[in-house]
Amino acid sequence: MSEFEDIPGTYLFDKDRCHDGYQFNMFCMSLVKPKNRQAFRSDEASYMDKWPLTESQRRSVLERDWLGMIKAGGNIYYTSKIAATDGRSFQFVAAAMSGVPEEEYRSMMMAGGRPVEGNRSKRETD
Amino acid sequence: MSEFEDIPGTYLFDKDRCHDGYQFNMFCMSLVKPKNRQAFRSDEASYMDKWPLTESQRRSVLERDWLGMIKAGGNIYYTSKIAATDGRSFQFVAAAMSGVPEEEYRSMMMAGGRPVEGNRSKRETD
Amino acid sequence: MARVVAGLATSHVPAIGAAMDLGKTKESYWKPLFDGYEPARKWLADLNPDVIIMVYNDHGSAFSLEVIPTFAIGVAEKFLPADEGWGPRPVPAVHGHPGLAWHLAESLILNEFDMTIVNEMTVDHGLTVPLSIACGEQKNWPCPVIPLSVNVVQYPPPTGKRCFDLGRAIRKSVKTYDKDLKVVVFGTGGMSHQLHGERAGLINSEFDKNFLADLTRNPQRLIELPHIEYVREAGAEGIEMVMWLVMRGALDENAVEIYQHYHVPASNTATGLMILENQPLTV
Amino acid sequence: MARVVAGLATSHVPAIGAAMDLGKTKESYWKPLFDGYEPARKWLADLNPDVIIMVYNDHGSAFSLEVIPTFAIGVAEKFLPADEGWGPRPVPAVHGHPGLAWHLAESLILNEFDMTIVNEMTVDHGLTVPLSIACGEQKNWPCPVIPLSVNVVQYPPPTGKRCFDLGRAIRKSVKTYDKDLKVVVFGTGGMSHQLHGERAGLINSEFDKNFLADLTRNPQRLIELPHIEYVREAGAEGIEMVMWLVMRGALDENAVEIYQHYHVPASNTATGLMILENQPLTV
Ligand SMILES: [Fe+3]
Ligand SMILES: [Fe+3]
Repeated sequence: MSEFEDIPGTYLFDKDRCHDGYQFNMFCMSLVKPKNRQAFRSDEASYMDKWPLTESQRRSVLERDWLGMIKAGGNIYYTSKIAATDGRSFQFVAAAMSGVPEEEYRSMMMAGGRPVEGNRSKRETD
Repeated sequence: MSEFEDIPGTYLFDKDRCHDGYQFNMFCMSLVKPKNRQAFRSDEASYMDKWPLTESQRRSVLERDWLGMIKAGGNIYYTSKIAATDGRSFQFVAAAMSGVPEEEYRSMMMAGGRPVEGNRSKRETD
Repeated sequence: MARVVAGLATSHVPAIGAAMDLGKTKESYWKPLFDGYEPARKWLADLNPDVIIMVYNDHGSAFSLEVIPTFAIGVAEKFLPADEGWGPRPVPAVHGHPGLAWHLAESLILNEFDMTIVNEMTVDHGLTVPLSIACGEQKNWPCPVIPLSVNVVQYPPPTGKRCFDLGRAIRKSVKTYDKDLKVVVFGTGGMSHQLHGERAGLINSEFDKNFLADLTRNPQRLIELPHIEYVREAGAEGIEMVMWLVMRGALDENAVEIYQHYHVPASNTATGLMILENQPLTV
Repeated sequence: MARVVAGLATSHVPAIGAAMDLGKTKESYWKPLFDGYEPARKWLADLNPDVIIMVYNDHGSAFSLEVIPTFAIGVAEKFLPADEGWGPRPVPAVHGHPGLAWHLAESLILNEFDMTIVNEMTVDHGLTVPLSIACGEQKNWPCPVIPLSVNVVQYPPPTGKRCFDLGRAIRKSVKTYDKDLKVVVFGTGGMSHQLHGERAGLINSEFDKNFLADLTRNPQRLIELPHIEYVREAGAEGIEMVMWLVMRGALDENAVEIYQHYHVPASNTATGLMILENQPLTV
């Protein structure tokens, strides 16, 4: 798997992330039901108690640390259910993960997106 | 599929049976939960109302017509959940389907089972 | 006899569906993209297919991580749009084609594809956005749709070669269905994009344009592309493009390109659309 | 380096589990069957494997008709016995081996087997009865077990050839796992039986004995057996025997037969058990 780990800023959802993030992603998935979104909104911390989450998983959600969610085993298609519950777009989340204001991220996308040059290998970015 | 239909006394669980029997088998499957078995036992007809079953499916259950269940699209591994709810064994159901008393069926099995000779093709049994 | 007559590959970005659902398609951000869809919509309406086989991926909607099928085929009468957290898209229910779908399931399994058969599921933007792109706003979708979902969320997805071979097997299976049906195969997802991590927003137009260029006449190069190439060059979520190869495999070797459209960006994603048609049989 | 050292094929009749759970194994009906299991139990205890890969089928317990995977592999830490309508069997929870299971899932998919990956499921008599047969009554199962479920309930099951090839791919995949593990592959189900219809109770001992005779030295004949032959000759539910071919494929061509046992009846079914061992490498 090391060849994938050489890609900067990328967290391949592989067997280890699936294993570590299973319960976390199942919690995220639960938010596809309106009544669960409502329950989550009214008391996030106790709603999350229904799943055996790690401290870093809980913290990342409570703080809306979108990158932290990924690092804690979240998969973007599951954590996006939290964004949806917040009424946020994929673009909002992507900007947050890449660490720039949404307007700046949007301008980068309008200008053709993040270039692949310099972003292929950690050897380039180090 | 005609080659399978040539086998006597056999209802291959193929695409047509799955299509026609889907809701029926899903009803049967629900009986793997103790509280559903209890609800079914206390009022079979109204319990079954939760699924859009055909009349022949409903009737076969209410009458414990085990062969009728199969003909109506039931799969033996699903209809066996009804047998389990009744405290009946696979052997009880098999005897009923083959139309003989359980004791006679059991003796046939002890004597080596139903022979394949004469049971390979409808041409043999006609 | 049923036959695959054409293929359409397209991105399935959720924001494209949202732009239609919210009436934003004439806004300057969206207009160039949607203008490019007009010829495809006209083409599909003129072709008037009897069935669409939609090769797409589910994004944690019908399937969770509990059960992750590599290839799943929907054999139901009807599939409702999924609630992905924003509420279901306000688009029509999708009607399936149980007859052809079961025929495909059966013959694919007997031909050594280890399909998961699905009798009940919802369909998310991966399936409904391509329909919106190709059919426009509709009270009812113009024909039945067979959902064929490919896992590209959990690593590893099937290889490009396996996807192409699945397309080949679909082509063969359709031919043995005994009703006279015009079938169009959709391949969806991509093009280059990455939705997660510090590298989110990655776009590689050169990769995409080479992909579009080779899909029709040089698919062999794409069939051999390893997963790492997609992830590194086209972004982690760009791996979805393996699903375009199912569409390509379902068409004849000498299929011809009818239309192509490429636009950056839609939200985080480079979008592409391509139409291929089989050549009429020479008599 | 992990390696497949042996294989065990056995019927998985629910009544065999019930006979053990209800303490009936010394009764005259059951004694001849269970006497035949003693040598297998001793063999397995002596071999003391590190992991069992259990090729079995689910009978409408973990999977319903909603989602029907052809091949599903369980990657969880733990699998609880299913309630099949009679309440769960009073046997220990099954502990998985996520490390090897994920390695298998990954390499099988990359080798063009379209696996369904399962993170959470119960296991029914198809898995627990073979463990009871091979391990006897236990407070804890002697080693981790990887469930590998094959669809044989919904027609069509995978072909015998596909099952054998899956076994081959498992063998190869196990060899590339970087921990030193002794692996035993179980193939389960069969032998001849039919549970439904007026033909219920069908037994074909000649078919079964030929199957047992050819499994070790002439698997090619069995690989080529079409589904119709199983259904007609061995009963509709006798098709489960394709799972024995996964086990056979996972062993070397020159594997040797260590033990064989055949008994009629257990409830509606002809039961068989066979043990194969790979030859030690000659130095
Ligand atoms: Fe997608
Ligand atoms: Fe079985």
